[in-house]
Amino acid sequence: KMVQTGIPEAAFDPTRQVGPLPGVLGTRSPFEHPQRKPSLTSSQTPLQDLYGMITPSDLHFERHHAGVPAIDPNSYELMIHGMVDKPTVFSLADLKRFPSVSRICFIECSGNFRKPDKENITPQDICGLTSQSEWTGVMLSTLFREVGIHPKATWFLAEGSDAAVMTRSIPVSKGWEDAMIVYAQNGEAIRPQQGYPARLLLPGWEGNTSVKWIRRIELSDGPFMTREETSKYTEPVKDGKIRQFSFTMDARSIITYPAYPAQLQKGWVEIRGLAWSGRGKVQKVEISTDAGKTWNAARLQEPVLDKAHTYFRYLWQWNGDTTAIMSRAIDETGYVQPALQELFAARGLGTGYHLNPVTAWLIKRDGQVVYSPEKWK
Amino acid sequence: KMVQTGIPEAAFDPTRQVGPLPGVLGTRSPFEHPQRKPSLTSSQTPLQDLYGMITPSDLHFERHHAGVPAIDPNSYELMIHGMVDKPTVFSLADLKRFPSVSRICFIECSGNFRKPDKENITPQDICGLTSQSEWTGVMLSTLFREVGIHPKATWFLAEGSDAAVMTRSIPVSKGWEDAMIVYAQNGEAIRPQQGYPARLLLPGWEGNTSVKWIRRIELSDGPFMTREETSKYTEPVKDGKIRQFSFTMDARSIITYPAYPAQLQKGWVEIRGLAWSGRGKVQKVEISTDAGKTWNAARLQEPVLDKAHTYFRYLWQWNGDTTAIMSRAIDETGYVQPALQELFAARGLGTGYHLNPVTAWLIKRDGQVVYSPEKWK
Amino acid sequence: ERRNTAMPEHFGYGRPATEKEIAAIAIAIHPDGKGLPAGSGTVQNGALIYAAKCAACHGATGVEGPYNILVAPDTVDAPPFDKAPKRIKAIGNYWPYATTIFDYVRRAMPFNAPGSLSDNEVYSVTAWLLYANKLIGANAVMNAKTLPAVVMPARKYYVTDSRKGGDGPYE
Amino acid sequence: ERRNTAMPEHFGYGRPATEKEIAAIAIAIHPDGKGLPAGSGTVQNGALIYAAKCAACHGATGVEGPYNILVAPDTVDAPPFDKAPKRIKAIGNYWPYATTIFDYVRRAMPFNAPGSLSDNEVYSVTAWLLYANKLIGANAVMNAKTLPAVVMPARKYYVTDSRKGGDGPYE
Ligand code: HEC
Ligand code: HEC
Ligand SMILES: [Ca+2]
Ligand SMILES: [Ca+2]
Ligand SMILES: [Ca+2]
Ligand SMILES: [Ca+2]
Ligand SMILES: [Ca+2]
Ligand SMILES: [Ca+2]
Ligand SMILES: [Co+2]
Ligand SMILES: [Co+2]
Repeated sequence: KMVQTGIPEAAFDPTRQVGPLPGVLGTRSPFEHPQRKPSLTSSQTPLQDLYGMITPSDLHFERHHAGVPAIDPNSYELMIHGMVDKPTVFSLADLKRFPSVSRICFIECSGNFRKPDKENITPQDICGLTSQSEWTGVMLSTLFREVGIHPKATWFLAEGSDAAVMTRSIPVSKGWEDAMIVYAQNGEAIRPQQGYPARLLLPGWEGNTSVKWIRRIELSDGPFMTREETSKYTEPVKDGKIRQFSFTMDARSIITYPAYPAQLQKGWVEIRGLAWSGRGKVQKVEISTDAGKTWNAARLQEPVLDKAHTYFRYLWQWNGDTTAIMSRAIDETGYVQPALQELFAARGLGTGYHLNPVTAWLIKRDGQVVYSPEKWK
Repeated sequence: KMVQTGIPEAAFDPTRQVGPLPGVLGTRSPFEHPQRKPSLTSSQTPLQDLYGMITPSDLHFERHHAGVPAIDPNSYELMIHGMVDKPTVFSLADLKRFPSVSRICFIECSGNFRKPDKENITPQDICGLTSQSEWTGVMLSTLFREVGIHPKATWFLAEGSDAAVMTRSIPVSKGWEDAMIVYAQNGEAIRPQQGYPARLLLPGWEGNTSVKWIRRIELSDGPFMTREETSKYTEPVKDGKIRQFSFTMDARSIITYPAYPAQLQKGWVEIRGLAWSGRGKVQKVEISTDAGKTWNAARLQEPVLDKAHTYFRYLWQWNGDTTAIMSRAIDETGYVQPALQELFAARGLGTGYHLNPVTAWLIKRDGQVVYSPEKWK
Repeated sequence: ERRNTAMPEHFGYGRPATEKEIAAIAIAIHPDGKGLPAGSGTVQNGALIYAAKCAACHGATGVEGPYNILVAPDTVDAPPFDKAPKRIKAIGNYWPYATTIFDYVRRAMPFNAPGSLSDNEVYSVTAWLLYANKLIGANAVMNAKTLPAVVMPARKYYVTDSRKGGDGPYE
Repeated sequence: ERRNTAMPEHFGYGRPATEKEIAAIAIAIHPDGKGLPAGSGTVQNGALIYAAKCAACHGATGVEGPYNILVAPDTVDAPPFDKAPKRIKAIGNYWPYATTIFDYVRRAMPFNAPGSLSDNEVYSVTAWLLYANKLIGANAVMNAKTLPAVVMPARKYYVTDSRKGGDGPYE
């Protein structure tokens, strides 16, 4: 079989030498090294190195609780039981026989905000636990109809087959709305790191709820109060309260160019970045190039899709003076992406999830672009 | 650096063993082996193994005339000269500074039809020289404005930096319409096999015109009559004529499931496939499940995009009788995808390019699905 | 002209799940204790199990780490979490249901040998954790009846998400 | 509220292309011969070059392969291509412009050493190909004047694509 030989990093005249012939799999150029930044429990997408709205599958962010399980697709099963008419077990082949749907949407970890503690911090560091794919699978509503859901069933438990056997309780209404069981990512089988051979996909909701490697759905008349929705993925809010079942990811945006570590030249600059909302479509993205004094609308790359990363662009001329640039997203509900202070003012200081603050970048006189903390407010 | 270890094809209980932790790059499951089918000059995309409308970048089809050149992005240049005000040389960095645009569209080789000579032939074999990506780059019109095009310039030559130094003549009108110089594919740098670090992209036009590894654009007042637009990529048509500059890819579709080598069970079947047109949006896809006697509209996966692979689905019940199923695309101009006989009737037998015939699949009594030649007409 | 055939209510894909199969896999515990298995556990046994199988990662008394801190008794004078971002959150002062300890430990701990504890061992180590968090006495016995009866101090603080989007004040 | 700044006519990116640079790279030949370099070539020299550098892949007389057949003289009684799918297409009966031979061979052949022939060598091997395809005599000399003057039999058959899409008859 003809394997695509590595393209040599040659310094010769390419018009004088026949290159490698067609092969079974393409390769990246040896001059390109996009990588995620891994820790023990997660890895961040290199947002500042990407283009457009699709995340290459092998750069999709990870957030696991016990690593990536190795699952044989031929023995994989999904059981749906509990308050149903017919408790049923589906094979992967069964799932693929059902009417299928493809949709492009983002997944974002609820904890996708690392409060910067220094200037030299990239969009990947601040906001890298979000990625976007074209997902293909079967609507959960199709499976709900297949097994018959009891009218009194109001929640379902979703359980993964990793070594954490991770469980989340989900309102049945989301199941009927746009929840899916997906088995394909950007045109091919879903990747092991994103849930192979099948995962739950809850568009617009915190990533943890889109249970990877899903093996079981139990219909019930109440939430199970699992560890991931009590000890974790809850937020202390004002007056000592603790907010639970905060599923939806609020509208957010971040400028990915120019951002650290970019180096600017005076003159024209196209400010670029991504905006998204778990509550539907991005309606508008506004850019400030004067440290938040004035804001102007950016251009959104069509098609603007529901609950999806939307690429924005804003043409600007940098005159060489130091300034701060930033973006804020406004979604179809009219919600405006807040400053970090506004979130702390509304919720107190204890909240660690669902932080979607405006990110500002300081452009120094020498054209260096660094993170700009919110002191300008 | 934590490299994602291969996921073992273990047959153990994944809930009892912590898997590999997050890494710098994701991997395919070891159970998944999608591959292109390479020859000396091209390789075909495994259409029957894909889902949705995006082609994984390393499965994008190839058609090269002298292999894949190894180009250093730091020394890459694009020269635009000839009938222009300011002959100019752009670096890759220069190209990336211009206002950028992302769009999803297909590329299809003009010779993307292999007349089946046997039953056991896959969509990949018949039609695999077409793929779709989200491309990002700069509009050619932006570069045209930058260098200033003479009013009398009506064509431009596009030249690649591979060892064939391949050249095509393109009408300037296409340059002003939707032509692009693209440097990114599905979110990351374009792949070497698709033109790294930059290629011409002529949406909807035969792939050969979207010159890969583009190094030069020469504005002129007539076509250069290069080898690729005289000896090749021309078609004998009726009355001894030879058709030249046949750029646009007419509307086409193909059922990718069920297709060879699928095995059907009686009962419900979702017929699936791809449809596209170089003349704009797919307006409708019709399916016949009775060997072409009657036709019914399939459902198109939204959003339906301009000059893009559009996924279609049609729910059907197979009763076990042998029959032939097929699809035909109708685009926004009202053009209906023809049968092979209709193309030969219109053009004679000598034409080898621009063959976009309806493809039929025979379903045998035992559920085996094979290619069905047009004898049913 | 006929759109493709309308979706049927049932496709007939998949196979019935057997009772046996469901019982083997459906081990999630409800907050009211429904699903808790037979068996029981004591604080003393729990201390032994904890020392042998958990302390290496959570510390001798459940606070030394290196991994998650498990012990943080609720104290009357502790500042509310929204005013004390540094305040440790653990079982005693943050978990709203005692049954969650059983459910989580049985399925996920020890981290390097998930699912290896017997039900009695889980009841015992759960008992010890509740005791270490000053929620039950040293002689308490945890079982399907007594565990759900333990009232966790933080439960009263939990409220369901009220964010609605829109241009109102931030929540 | 102001959309982002309108696009300027010029951004000032890129650098001017020098005359020298353009001359070195812009080697494409126009069908009227514009761009053909100085120099010339004879059928005899072309035969030697062909034998030495091309025959291995295109066959001793340009028809034996294994790669593309280069020789197919146009014959009066040959059926039109639209009625003879098997009929070989090559320089003599299908190429519309002689200049294309020079342009293509200079940039792409020999396949394993593209761009290695001198202009005179390209003129010579072009002369031999034209002779082998019965389009010029054995003593003809090909240069910037004579090459474009060679009238290729197939040129008269070329028409520009007239397909328009729409629901009319197929073309
Ligand atoms: C090899 C290391 C290791 C061992 C041994 C171990 N744990 Fe853990 N434990 C962890 C890690 C890591 C986490 C965090 C998991 C996560 O967040 O996904 C954790 C989390 C927990 C939690 C949840 C804490 C919280 O804040 O949500 C509990 C409770 C727990 N462990 C109890 C135990 C018990 C009981 C044992 C022994 C039976 C045990 N652990 C043994 C590593 C270990
Ligand atoms: C190592 C093999 C090899 C050698 C040596 C070689 N060729 Fe080729 N030639 C090819 C291949 C392969 C093609 C087809 C290239 C393509 O289609 O992209 C080709 C194509 C051609 C064509 C175009 C034919 C057509 O139908 O469009 C011409 C003309 C040609 N060669 C002339 C020559 C000449 C003159 C020489 C010597 C100076 C030569 N070749 C040496 C392999 C070779
Ligand atoms: Ca998550
Ligand atoms: Ca092509
Ligand atoms: Ca079945
Ligand atoms: Ca507001
Ligand atoms: Ca410059
Ligand atoms: Ca018609
Ligand atoms: Co939440
Ligand atoms: Co054509």
